[in-house]
Amino acid sequence: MSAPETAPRPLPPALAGLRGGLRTIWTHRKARIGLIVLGLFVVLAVLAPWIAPYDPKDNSFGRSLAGSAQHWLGTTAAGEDVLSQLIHGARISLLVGFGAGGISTIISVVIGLCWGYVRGLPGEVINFVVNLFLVIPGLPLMIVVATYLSDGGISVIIAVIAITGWAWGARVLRSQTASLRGRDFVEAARFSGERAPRIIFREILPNMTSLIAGGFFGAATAAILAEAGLEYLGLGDSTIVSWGTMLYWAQNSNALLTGQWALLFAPGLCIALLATSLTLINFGIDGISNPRLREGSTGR
Amino acid sequence: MTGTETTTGPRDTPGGEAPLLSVRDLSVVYEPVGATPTRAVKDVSFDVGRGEFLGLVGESGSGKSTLGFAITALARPPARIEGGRILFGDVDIASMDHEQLRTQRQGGFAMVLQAGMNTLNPVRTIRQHFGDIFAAHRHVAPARREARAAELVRRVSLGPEVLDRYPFELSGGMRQRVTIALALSLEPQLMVFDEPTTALDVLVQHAVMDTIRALQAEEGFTAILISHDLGVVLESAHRVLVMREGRIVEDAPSADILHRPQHEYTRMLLSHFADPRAEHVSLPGIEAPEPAADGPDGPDAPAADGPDGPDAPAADGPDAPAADAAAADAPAADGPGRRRPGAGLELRVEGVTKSFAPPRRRAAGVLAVDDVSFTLAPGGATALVGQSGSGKSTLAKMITGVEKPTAGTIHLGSTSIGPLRGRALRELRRTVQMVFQDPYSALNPLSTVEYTLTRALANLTDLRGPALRRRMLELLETVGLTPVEQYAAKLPHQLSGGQRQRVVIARALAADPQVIIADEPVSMLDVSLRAGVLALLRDLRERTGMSLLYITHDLLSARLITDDILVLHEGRVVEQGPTAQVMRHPRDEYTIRLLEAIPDPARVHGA
Amino acid sequence: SGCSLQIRSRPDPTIGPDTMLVAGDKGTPTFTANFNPFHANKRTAASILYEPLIWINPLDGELVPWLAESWDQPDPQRIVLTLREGVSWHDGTPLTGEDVDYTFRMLQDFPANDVAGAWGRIDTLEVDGRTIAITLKSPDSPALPVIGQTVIVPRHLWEGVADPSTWRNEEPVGSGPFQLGTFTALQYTLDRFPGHWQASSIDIEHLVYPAASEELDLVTKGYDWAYAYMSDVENTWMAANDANRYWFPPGGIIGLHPNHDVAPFDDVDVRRGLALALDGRQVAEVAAEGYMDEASQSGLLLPNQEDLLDPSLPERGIIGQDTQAAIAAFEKAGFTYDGTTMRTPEGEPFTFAITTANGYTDWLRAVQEVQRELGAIGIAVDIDAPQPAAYEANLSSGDYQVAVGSSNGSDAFQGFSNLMSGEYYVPVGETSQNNRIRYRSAEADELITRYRASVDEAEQSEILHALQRLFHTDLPVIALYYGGLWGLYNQARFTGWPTAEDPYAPLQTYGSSPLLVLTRLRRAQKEAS
Amino acid sequence: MRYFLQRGGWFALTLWAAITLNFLLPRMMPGSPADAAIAKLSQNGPVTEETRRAVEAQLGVPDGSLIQQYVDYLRQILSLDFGVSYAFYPEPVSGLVAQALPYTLVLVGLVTIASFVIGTLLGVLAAWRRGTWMDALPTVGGSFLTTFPYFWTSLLLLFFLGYVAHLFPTFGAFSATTQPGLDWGTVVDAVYHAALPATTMLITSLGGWVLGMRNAMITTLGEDHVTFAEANGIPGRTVALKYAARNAILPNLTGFGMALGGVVGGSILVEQVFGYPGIGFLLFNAVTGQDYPLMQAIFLMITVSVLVANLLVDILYGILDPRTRR
Ligand SMILES: Nc1ncnc2c1ncn2[C@@H]1O[C@H](COP(=O)(O)OP(=O)(O)OP(=O)(O)O)[C@@H](O)[C@H]1O
Ligand SMILES: Nc1ncnc2c1ncn2[C@@H]1O[C@H](COP(=O)(O)OP(=O)(O)OP(=O)(O)O)[C@@H](O)[C@H]1O
Ligand SMILES: [Mg+2]
Ligand SMILES: [Mg+2]
Repeated sequence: MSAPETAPRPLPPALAGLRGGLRTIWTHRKARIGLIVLGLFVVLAVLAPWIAPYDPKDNSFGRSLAGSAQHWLGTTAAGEDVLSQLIHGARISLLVGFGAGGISTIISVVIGLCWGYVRGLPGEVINFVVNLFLVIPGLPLMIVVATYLSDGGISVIIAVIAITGWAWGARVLRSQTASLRGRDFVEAARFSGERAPRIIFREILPNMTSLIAGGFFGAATAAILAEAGLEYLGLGDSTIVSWGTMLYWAQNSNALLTGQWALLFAPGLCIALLATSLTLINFGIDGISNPRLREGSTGR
Repeated sequence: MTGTETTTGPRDTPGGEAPLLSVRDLSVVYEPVGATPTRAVKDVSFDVGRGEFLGLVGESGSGKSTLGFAITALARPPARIEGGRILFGDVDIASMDHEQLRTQRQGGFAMVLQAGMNTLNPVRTIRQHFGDIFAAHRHVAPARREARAAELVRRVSLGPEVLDRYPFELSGGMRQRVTIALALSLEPQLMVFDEPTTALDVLVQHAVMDTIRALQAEEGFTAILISHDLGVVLESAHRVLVMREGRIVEDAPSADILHRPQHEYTRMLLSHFADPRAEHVSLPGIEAPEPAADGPDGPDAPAADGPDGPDAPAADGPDAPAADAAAADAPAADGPGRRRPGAGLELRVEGVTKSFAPPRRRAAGVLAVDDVSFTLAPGGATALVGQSGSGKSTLAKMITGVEKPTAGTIHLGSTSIGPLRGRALRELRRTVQMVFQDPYSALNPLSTVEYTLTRALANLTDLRGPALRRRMLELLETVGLTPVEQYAAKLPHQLSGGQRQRVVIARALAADPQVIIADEPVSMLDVSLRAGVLALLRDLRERTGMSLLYITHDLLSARLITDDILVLHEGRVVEQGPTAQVMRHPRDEYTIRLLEAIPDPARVHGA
Repeated sequence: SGCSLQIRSRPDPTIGPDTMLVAGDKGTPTFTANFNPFHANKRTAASILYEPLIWINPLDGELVPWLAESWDQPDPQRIVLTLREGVSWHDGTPLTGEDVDYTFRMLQDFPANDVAGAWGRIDTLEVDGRTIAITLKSPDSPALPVIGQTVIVPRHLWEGVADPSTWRNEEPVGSGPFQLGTFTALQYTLDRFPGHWQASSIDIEHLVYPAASEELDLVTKGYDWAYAYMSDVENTWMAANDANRYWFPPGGIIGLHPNHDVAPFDDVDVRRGLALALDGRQVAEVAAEGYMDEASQSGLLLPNQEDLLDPSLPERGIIGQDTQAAIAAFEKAGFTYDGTTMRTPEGEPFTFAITTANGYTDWLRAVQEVQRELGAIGIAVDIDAPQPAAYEANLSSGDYQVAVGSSNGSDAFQGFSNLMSGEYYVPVGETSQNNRIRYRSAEADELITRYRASVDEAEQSEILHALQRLFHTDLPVIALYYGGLWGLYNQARFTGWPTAEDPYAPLQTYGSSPLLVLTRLRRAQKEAS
Repeated sequence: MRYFLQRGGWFALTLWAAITLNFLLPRMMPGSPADAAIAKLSQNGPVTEETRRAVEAQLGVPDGSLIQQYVDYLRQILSLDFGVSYAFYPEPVSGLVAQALPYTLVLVGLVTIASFVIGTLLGVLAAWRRGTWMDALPTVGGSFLTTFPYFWTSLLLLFFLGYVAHLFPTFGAFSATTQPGLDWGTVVDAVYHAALPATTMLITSLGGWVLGMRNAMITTLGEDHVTFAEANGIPGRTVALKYAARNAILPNLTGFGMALGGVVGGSILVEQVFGYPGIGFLLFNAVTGQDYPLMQAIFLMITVSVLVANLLVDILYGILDPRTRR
């Protein structure tokens, strides 16, 4: 379509909605804190090679040193700089959080929306598959899949977490889709000759942005925690530098016994902070999808 | 500013005693987090005397409910009472603490909420609802509670067996009655009814209003009836407050409102009343075809003529003049190859029946449509009327191929619609289109008008590129949304209800359909917007020659734009014939009841 | 470190001076009563409840007479053992040749119990009184330690058992210096067996085995004896108690195991290039925090097996890092090095994957160091770390390029043979537990056959020297550093522990080691009690 | 009737699929049970071919085609005989599970229920007193604690309260010298040992329930029937509990069902850190030891209990929500 441009066009609605959404999140006090913390972590991750004082894998320093001017948080049992590892670890956690969170969100969106839209046997089949994934125990399944795919590095962890983590989201999205499906504009789109995929993804999907965003941040939080758990159990890729592997190595080298405090304390705290920031953002998103949840008091 | 002036200063009430409720300079503001505050009620003052029946009318969003909540001390954040006083008897309700407020609910003021369907706790039986209230106030001795509850439901014309039911086991009308009975159990001095009948069916609405009127007369409580339907209010209330944009613009006895309306807004509201049974029926901007019109085709019906009396408010600018604009622009909108009247296909419905599987185990199946036959001639307009659940929408769905008939056939020209699937069904959309009931939900809130129309055009026509966009703008012009460029870029929430419905109609027109099915296209719109949309529909039919199946429970609008009518009752056609004739001389008892149920202020206050 | 929270051990004051707290059995996390000494999942203490014919020192393979008081190998195909007199079972029944006979018959009938594979070598076995005469299937002098390590079980109690390979033997009756005391799911105890043939040299009354788990526990509970790799042992174990000591002798060689069926690792110049490019000392430093030494390419555990070492090997067989020589070796193999990238003869950058097992942290550290050092001469190494089971499966079936592995133990010949003998060769895809590197060398096979046929110590020693030279020049595996035997002990209550100066046994808490150690330990405060 | 048949049919199908998945999943893992056993043995030195053969013979490592194994497996399930564990050979799987299950049921089960009850009550309170500290504390505090990695919280508690302050035992479910029985001393001992793991699980799971209930409750509080109840002067407590909470709890029941069903799976990380002899620990060992029979039995137990818990919650839902009753 080459329409003659007459007036400056307003933002496409999806973008405008996003901007509006961001503004709403920002006005939410808790969510704002969350955004700021997340932003800090992102900056840390992106600029890690420049911010970090050393290469995180450089093991040429003394072993298990206490904090000092050279090594603020000391060194690991292998002689690596803890601070540098911590800074670089943000990359993995963010990657896993956004990667696995993103993938599982995409899966749950595709499946949840189709599930909510179709009726009859296909719906029952999807219901069955989703139930299966809900019923199969999560962490054990993750462990089995992780052992099965154990030599693929971080991408495998992302895949494992995504595969095991989408079902709940799909279920939530389904009920929302089913209710949107009953709205007239969906029927109207059908009367406009739209086909099912376009109705699902162009008409219904944008109306669930906040729900999906909420699901995404929830999934990202879960993914970050799951990655740390897997790494800690030694079922991940211990060659990478992530907060999870830091804890794994810390535990492995008796950081508590040697007084390598930072080594055990800092990565856990970082995980908690990052996850908290995502949860705080979700407070704001909850407010978008359910205006009643916006801050305020009930007057009681 | 006649209205506001008349309400300043205390006013003598019918009984001559001190007013029961006195509202002074009340302002209420909504302050939602992260959004701009809305002042919903602005400097409102009025008094209500003991035993008075006061009406409160105004269009949607004018602040009626907000006012109702404020005076019953139920305003909750984000609402905030910004200023003014509410005196109940001698007490300022702002000075009451939580517990005082709670205890005075008994024998004080009660409120029956809008959307009465949802005001009952879904997991408690009606008996438990009564029990909770009795336990909260202890104004009925435990031994008498059972009998009192039974008596109360009897007062609202229900049997004692409802006490053991859960809300979902009751129909909407029954629930609304239960709500009223619960409010009554508080033995209040003041009862605020917030649109007690809006969500209900015409016949039920009629019955519930009768109950309220009778109760008020018997119990003598003071009543405030909130409604957007001036007819309903005028039928019941002694005095009427007219509200507009948060202010009270007129405050006068009902008879005065009816006969000597002061404010132009009141006049506008009144102008949208007409009796469908009359010989000549017209509303601002639209006039019913003459009853003598010879045949269903009626292309010779007079076009909308002359200025339309009191105009629609300025807020909905493009709506009101739309009919004229469309009429004036008719030749321009007529592109090449546009069909002329009579060139289309005939829709034949023959012995169609639809039954649904029982919704729950052990329940009986539903016979939604039962052996319905009729013919919609090319260019004709037929109304399908009947109360809620009579099968109107189901019939529409079968005609559009969304549902398949259990028995019988539907033909459009020579095509049988029943067996169509997938691709063929999409093809059908080029000839049969639908205008949806609720313009607020029929448009995707995230799609611009341009997108909505463009998609329909791209899917249903062969137009592409600039031609497509041209046609899109043309459609907007056809439905009177000018300047077209400006409207094309808007999102639904930037449009009024009437404008939205025009977009919905434009979308239905995209494929140049030969049959348009309009399922209650104006029932969700304020009166002020209805006439415009109706005029547009009629006008379009006349210009393009498409046929119109108009589904409604509103007989007046059926009278205005259709030639023929079918009255549906429990899935069966009980009466059928030319619209004007059926309305003026109904034969079936059900049709008569439908006509009776139409609120008619004149009946009470004398014409 | 300036940490105020130094964890100190808190010995349980109720444990008497005659009682030893051993962190010897992990429990996962609780104990199941399984004292069948032939089971892989037996309780650790099963190895001291029952005794072998011959005690083998895991440090250097030295054979010590145990239930067999002496033995003889009249020719390479025959072994004659003489059973000790005066040995009795915990229930008082004397231990006789019949028990030995029963044990071997049982192993023959239930191969699942024949963990060492004795019947893979024995042709016939005759017991006559105290004499056990064994004929081997072929000339096989190294079969002695394999057969000799068999533990003997009492016939009178085992005979009635339907299937000794699935029997859990919950109330064990053995011949060892200790017998089972109490047993709970979280802890069991052993009591001194007064009727033991060495009872006079056993000074400890009770052994307590709690289901310990983590290093934190080891350090805090005040164990007398533990076996664990303890990171930063000086600041943890040693700092927790003034009497805590450690001794980490070598117990095996950790090296790179190239798959000889995969090019270019079939090329000795490539293997030499890899060996020369690596700094074993640095790898040991990184992998074992400097507690272990760089391994000798002789294939021997040094200094344990110093007396077996071929004196002609330069630097005691240690191949130091020599980057120039490494590059030269690669170039000899047709590789090219342009200062940044090592290219194969085909011109491709030389990259390969090293397989290690997930969770073996020291190996992982070692590989990471190897990766760094090879990276310095333009060789890119990928790390492949499947779970241990998958690692084992990959190695057995030859599904790897280069792996980290442990080889060469206390028995020097067995080490060479298991690794290099062509008789174990199977092609990639078939599985074998021996010679997983798929090494084939006529010279090695010839030396191994000759050794088996020899009962002459001097000849055996000469053959071992030749094997060491072959190991050194042909580099079937590239030795990196020694795997340690991580002994931790406390000398406050018991003395006489093995040390580097008196390396009579390693400090393993599992296997037969404790049999010897427990007979040497003395109470420190005998008088006081 | 049709409804029940349909429901039962899907239930059976899901169960069958889960059972089949339980069969396939372990077998998809690379390496065999023997490999896992050898990996464990080889930590004590190189393992020879002879040893491998003995180990394989001992474990009776599955042979026969996959189909044959599958048939055997189904037969085993029908006869509720799960065979002998590989990792704990020759312990029967049923014995191992029976030994571990009580600990997990008591620890994880009680904590899950307590967490749901406390969390839900706090959520009700938070929503009812919205905007006050009674809202902020449980909501923000709860969700902050929820974001802590489980095992990390466990480690910190273990270290400070266990090792540094010596307030709590650091390992296991009872004292080493206790012979587990049903006397008072054992119970006290067990509670003492369960205190730290329980605390960890409680504080890390509470937030979820608080938040879920609070949000549902706030939504319900905005509904008309609550406003109407207030308009009728029904006291706050009744409105909060019988009107708002009663309805708001319904959506949370599904989550509770899942959690309850997951109880038998134990809590791998927590049990691992505290050396708690429950199913989670057992499962972890089963997985790392490629113990097919044990894994299958535990997985089966988990799937069945999740399914059954969901069924129970459906029934409960029916009792609490009259709308679903007919
Ligand atoms: N919770 C709220 N938050 C913000 N604004 C609100 C809220 N409730 C109502 N408003 C706004 O207050 C104004 C008055 O609303 P109110 O519900 O009183 O109208 P009404 O006259 O009852 O309309 P209707 O006939 O549709 O019920 C409207 O503009 C509406 O948008
Ligand atoms: N999909 C369906 N399944 C079962 N019953 C249905 C279904 N759709 C409609 N019905 C039933 O068929 C009857 C007719 O419904 P229909 O929607 O056609 O009524 P209507 O005249 O359009 O009412 P309204 O004025 O409320 O829109 C009703 O009793 C309704 O409950
Ligand atoms: Mg209202
Ligand atoms: Mg309808």
